[in-house]
Amino acid sequence: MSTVEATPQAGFAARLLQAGAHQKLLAFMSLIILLIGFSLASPNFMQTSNIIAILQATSVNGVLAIAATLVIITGGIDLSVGTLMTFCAVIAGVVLTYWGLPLPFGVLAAIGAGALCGLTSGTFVAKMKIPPFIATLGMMLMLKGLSLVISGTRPIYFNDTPGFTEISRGSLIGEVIPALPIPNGVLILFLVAIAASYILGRTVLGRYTFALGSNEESVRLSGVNTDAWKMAVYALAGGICGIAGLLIASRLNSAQPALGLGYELEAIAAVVIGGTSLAGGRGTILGTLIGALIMAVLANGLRILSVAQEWQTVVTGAIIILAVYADMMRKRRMG
Amino acid sequence: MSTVEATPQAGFAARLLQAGAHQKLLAFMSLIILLIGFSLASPNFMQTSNIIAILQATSVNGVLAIAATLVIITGGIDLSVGTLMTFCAVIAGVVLTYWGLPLPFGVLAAIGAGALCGLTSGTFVAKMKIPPFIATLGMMLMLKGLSLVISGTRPIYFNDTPGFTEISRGSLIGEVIPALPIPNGVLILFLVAIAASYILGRTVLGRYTFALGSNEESVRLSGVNTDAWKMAVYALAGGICGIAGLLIASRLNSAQPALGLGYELEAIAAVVIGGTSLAGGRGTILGTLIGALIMAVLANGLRILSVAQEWQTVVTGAIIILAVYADMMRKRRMG
Amino acid sequence: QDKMYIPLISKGFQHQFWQAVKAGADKAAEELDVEVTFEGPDNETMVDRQIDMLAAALAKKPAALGFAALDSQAAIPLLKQADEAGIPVIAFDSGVDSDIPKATASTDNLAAAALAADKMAELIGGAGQVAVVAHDQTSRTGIDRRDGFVNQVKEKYPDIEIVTIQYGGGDHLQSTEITKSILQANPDLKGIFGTNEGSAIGVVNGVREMDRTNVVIIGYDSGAQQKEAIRDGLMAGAITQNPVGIGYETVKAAVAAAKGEEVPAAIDTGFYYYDKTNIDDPEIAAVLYD
Amino acid sequence: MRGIEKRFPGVHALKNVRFELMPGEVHALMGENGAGKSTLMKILSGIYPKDDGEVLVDGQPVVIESPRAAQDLGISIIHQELSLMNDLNAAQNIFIGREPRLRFGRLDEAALNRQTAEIFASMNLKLDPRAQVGGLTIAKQQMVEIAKALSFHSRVLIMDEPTAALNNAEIEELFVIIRRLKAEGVGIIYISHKMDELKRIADRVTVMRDGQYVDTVSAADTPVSEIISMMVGRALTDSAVEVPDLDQAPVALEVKGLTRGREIRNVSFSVRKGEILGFAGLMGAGRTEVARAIFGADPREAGEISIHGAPVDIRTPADAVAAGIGYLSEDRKHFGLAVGMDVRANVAMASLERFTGRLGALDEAGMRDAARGYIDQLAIRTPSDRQEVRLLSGGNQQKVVIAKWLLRDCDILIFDEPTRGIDVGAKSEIYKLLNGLAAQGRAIIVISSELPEVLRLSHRIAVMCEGRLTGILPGGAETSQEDIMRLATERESAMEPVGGEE
Ligand SMILES: Nc1ncnc2c1ncn2[C@@H]1O[C@H](COP(=O)(O)OP(=O)(O)OP(=O)(O)O)[C@@H](O)[C@H]1O
Ligand SMILES: Nc1ncnc2c1ncn2[C@@H]1O[C@H](COP(=O)(O)OP(=O)(O)OP(=O)(O)O)[C@@H](O)[C@H]1O
Ligand SMILES: [Mg+2]
Ligand SMILES: [Mg+2]
Repeated sequence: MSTVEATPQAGFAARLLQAGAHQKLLAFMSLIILLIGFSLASPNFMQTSNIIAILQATSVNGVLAIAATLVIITGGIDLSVGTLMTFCAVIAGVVLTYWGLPLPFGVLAAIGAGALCGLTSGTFVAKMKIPPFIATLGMMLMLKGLSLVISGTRPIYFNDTPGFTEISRGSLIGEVIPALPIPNGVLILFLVAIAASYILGRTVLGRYTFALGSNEESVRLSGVNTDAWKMAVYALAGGICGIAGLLIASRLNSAQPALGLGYELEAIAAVVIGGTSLAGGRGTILGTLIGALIMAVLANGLRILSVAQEWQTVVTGAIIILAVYADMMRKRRMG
Repeated sequence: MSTVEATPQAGFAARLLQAGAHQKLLAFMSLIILLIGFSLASPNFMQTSNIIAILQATSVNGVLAIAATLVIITGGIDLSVGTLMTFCAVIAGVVLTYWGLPLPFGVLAAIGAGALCGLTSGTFVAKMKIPPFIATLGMMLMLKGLSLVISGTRPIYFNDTPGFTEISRGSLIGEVIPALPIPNGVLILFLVAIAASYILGRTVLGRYTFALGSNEESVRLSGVNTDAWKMAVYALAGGICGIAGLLIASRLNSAQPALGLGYELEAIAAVVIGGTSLAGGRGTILGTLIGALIMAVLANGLRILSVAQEWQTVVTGAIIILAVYADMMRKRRMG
Repeated sequence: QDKMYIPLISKGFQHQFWQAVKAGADKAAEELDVEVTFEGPDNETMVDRQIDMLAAALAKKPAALGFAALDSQAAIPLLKQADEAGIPVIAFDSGVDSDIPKATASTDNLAAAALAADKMAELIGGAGQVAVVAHDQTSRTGIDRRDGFVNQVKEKYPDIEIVTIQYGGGDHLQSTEITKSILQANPDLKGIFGTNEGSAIGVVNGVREMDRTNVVIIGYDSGAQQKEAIRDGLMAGAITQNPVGIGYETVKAAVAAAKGEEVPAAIDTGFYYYDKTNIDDPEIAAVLYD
Repeated sequence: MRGIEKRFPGVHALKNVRFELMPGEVHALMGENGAGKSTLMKILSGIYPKDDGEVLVDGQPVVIESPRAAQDLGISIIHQELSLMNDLNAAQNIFIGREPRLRFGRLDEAALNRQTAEIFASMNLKLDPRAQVGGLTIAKQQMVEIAKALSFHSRVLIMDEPTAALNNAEIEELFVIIRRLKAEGVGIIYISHKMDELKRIADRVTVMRDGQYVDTVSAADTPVSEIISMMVGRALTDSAVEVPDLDQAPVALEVKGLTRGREIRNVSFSVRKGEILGFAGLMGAGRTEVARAIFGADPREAGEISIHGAPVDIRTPADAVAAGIGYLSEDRKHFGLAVGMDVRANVAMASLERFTGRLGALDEAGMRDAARGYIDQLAIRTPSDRQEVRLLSGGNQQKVVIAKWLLRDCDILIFDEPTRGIDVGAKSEIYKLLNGLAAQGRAIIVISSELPEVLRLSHRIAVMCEGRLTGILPGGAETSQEDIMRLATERESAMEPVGGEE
């Protein structure tokens, strides 16, 4: 979306990287600095098992942040990502455990429920003209309540669904390359990221996502059915939250109905640290991934260093501000 | 800020009401409908003691929402209001209980600390150009941590400060008119509201608050030191959070350092239900008050009806969306 | 690092109860000359955050590990990992559904809440309306304390009616507002049970603000305000666990297990009911905290 | 269009208006600011619903309830206020809603860029289809907007002040395009405040006044003065510039060696008290950049600024205003007005401290009187001083900005395109006003892309090209348009021309 001059021949991955190298250098630098800093401070940090733990800790927030990125690029915001994730996990629990249907149904139900709820938020925003902040705040509360209602305020366990925990805990990569036991959850995060990048950069939906955030009125005056496209973006984001729901449920081997509140702020923080503007119109998935990694590295590193928990919070707050400030400075210097 | 043509002779209160009657009719209607509905549903609802309970339940969130309103009108957002409130309460605790200074010092310290933190957020936003969402998210985390650090992760009790609980629990009005035992906390809420209304409607600071939200660059090019004014608005909002800190500490007779997270969303919801636009440039304190009352009435009424808690959440979410939708409809009908 | 390192992953961190557990752990750490860290998520719903904390703790290659599971199942893969790495795990506060933990230092919340129900029945004369202000709808402790109380009433006191159960998240202010609404809705209410410190203090505040001091309040845990309310007679009494003891015993068992010594599988740290009459007994005072 | 009625709250914008367009005709729509031209066109293009009346296409009544419906009827519009998506590139903007697609909703970016390049080539516009629109100058954005309208290949093309931001060369280019479209049988509705364009391009002229239809006349057979008097309801006289003798007047503003990157290169000049210094140049010559750098709106790398002989350090607009400089931006919507606020607040925006009492209380009555004074003086068409500025017509918005700076009462005033989008009647008012301000001893800089305007106003004329000041010419009859153009195109030979100047 920038001034990057990619030739049409250049492969997609190259383009992704190039766009990244150009725009995200600094968020990336913040990440590298954190990694180096923590490695020097503790020998326990830079170890395969810990790196994998960090990646796994990134997976859920990363997927949520990708969903949030889409909505934010349209100039909106989605506060319901956290509770929607939980709601989808509960739906999967109902389908798999209460009804005892096979795994694929649970997966479809979770993603479908997410897309449907996203569509509902999108309808509130596009058709009823409710500001996204409020529409998704209301949605967040409704879903929080509904998760408890549907689950009967109890966690739903997936003990009867063989293979469910493999969704996030197993390692397909590890089976092929035993030295690299990257959990499937992380793999799914990257697949979602690639798919979202592709949609944003190469499809009509992506084009309208940016256009809506840039100047919705002018898109509408160009004869585009902006409402429909906006609803599609929210639905897509909701579907992605459904995937996050499956990831977390599989990781915990249970759908925890009270979880999810507060996750929205963390997701949005990752998005903004990654350089996406809350004003809409610009943003990248790669940046969001880096943002989510920064947050996960920070949390993990501070724990490894046994920093007192209250200070962990203080430092996290400060680093979020610093990371975004550094990004601002870079952008200003580049004009 | 509207097209109301008030003669300069018209009193301030009349103007306030007039502006309200004009702009806030519908938020007000939602409130009335809720009140009537709950009165019909339960005989226990419409009783003096319960009305006072509702008002008192509004006081803390109302004051926070007023602080949030100021920042939102500049086109920003303040996610730190909740933890800043807690931080100020802790500061008051340190001054009054740990250092044993007399009451006025505690009050000044709390409000001063709030203003200072607000100024810091304002500096992040105005000088360092960090988006308000991120600046105040970072601030929210830092203050959350610092409250724990300063208090030593223990509540601080105000048992040694005579009169401290009177700040919010006593009733000056009740002493004069025994039939109307309105607690001081509610009185303070209304005083803060009137002061904030006055500042917004009648002073330079207020004028720039709206102007910043309307078109900051054009204000800057008019030769206005926009950065300084923006910082002033954040500082004012911070000071008001300090007042909220005193209110909650006095009500709980203690500074609870872990409290405050989640209060920001409730405050922002009240602001938006009250008709203030998150895009900045427009908003009223009266609307915010009504918004805060709607939230408090809703919570109280649903509890009185013993609605299951999970359903309370669902209904609250739905009503927030409905209230804002009704407001949208009215605005659209009025052109 | 020559000192033995033992991380404790708890269910919470900011609340007084957990701070008291931490105090006990720190005390044991000093006595036994080991290094202890204490960490827990912001609230008891954040199951996955606790898992991340557990993962980070394991990365530090501890000698042993203390763990208060928010949800046992979710933690099993990591606990297995600890087991395989030869890191003994001591469960505390509530048990873990697994044979991995070498020992469990906990309170029987169900029995403790049942005791609260007995005391409530005694104080209101075995009949009338009561309400519960609980701290959490889904966490283990929240469920156990609620159910312990409710089931005991149902089984033993047919004349007592539980009119409502509401949840204030342990937030003092929210619990206050909830209490006021409950009192408003139930003019004949005789008693309220608050299931943790924040809830209990909220109940006390609400009753005071509504000026309904004839309502019998039974609390849970301690803390300066709760102790004061009991001394003032505003609160009839409260259940206390022995959080300092839980922390202390956990670390002690962890050190023993790390040294390869035998540890008892169940360490019951006990619970007590205290009121105006016994609050200053040395035995009670020892388990109370501010 | 027949019997068209449109009411806004407080404004009866269109009263029984009719309008008729033949294929292959250029039909100019003229009228003062706020006459209702844009409103009528927005109804035709499906943006506003009409309150009454009917629209006929090929003799058949049609309903145009959305922009899409207008497009389907072959009607497209170039808006007066730019409405582009700044974060997208030029090609993406032009084809928004009509992107060439592959299967499964995938975009065919190559085709998109190719088709855009073709349109640009047909317009003789040298612009990269992949240039991000937000980074373009207003003039180039306007060209993108024109390209977008052309890409529809419509039967009816509405151009609402397409030349307001263009210079002469670009206007020529646009006229070539218009003539070509005309030959293809496209009907063109042309709105402009530049009277000289009428004779050159229009076939017929319809005049509106106060939301009412006045008359339709042949452009060739009707003298401009008659059209003007139809527009304003009276005859206007215009006088030539009288250059006062200012050799003895003290220097008010002196700029030495102002430099920033490629945009401003070592610009030095001075303005005396009572002098009007015109700034001429082609699009992108750097005049706006110079003004903004002097005003402190953008940082400068080098250069000294002295006011009344004393050097001043201007870092922010606040410094500049404190030093007595006022700057009226060329982009009123983004840099001139808080459009969501009312006229009164906008007029007072730069002078609030004057209306501030003790404890920061504002003097509403004082602001009201000031605002009403300027509403009368500048004939700002608004129902009241409490009307939100966004609801005013483009030209009236511009007058509000002028009022803001008049109220501020600066010694040195920089006007960047002060008459952009302003009708002839108001234009001559503004000329009188500038002359009056100069006569009061103020130093005035006027940046304008209309050479007749520069010649009409300036006591001296500074000409810029590619960031350099290429010369300062005397004002009055001694200088011709050709003299200015020569300096404006005095390029460094090593450089390739950048814009669409040829
Ligand atoms: N959305 C609106 N709400 C209220 N009034 C409006 C609105 N749009 C236009 N008006 C009013 O309608 C009248 C006609 O405006 P319009 O924009 O059509 O004028 P115009 O002839 O295009 O003027 P200009 O040459 O200045 O662009 C003006 O008085 C304007 O203030
Ligand atoms: N498309 C472009 N890409 C990069 N730089 C540009 C572009 N257009 C203009 N510039 C730069 O901006 C500088 C000044 O443009 P500016 O708009 O200030 O000129 P101006 O003389 O005020 O023209 P205008 O008549 O359009 O207002 C130019 O010197 C040029 O370096
Ligand atoms: Mg117009
Ligand atoms: Mg310019």
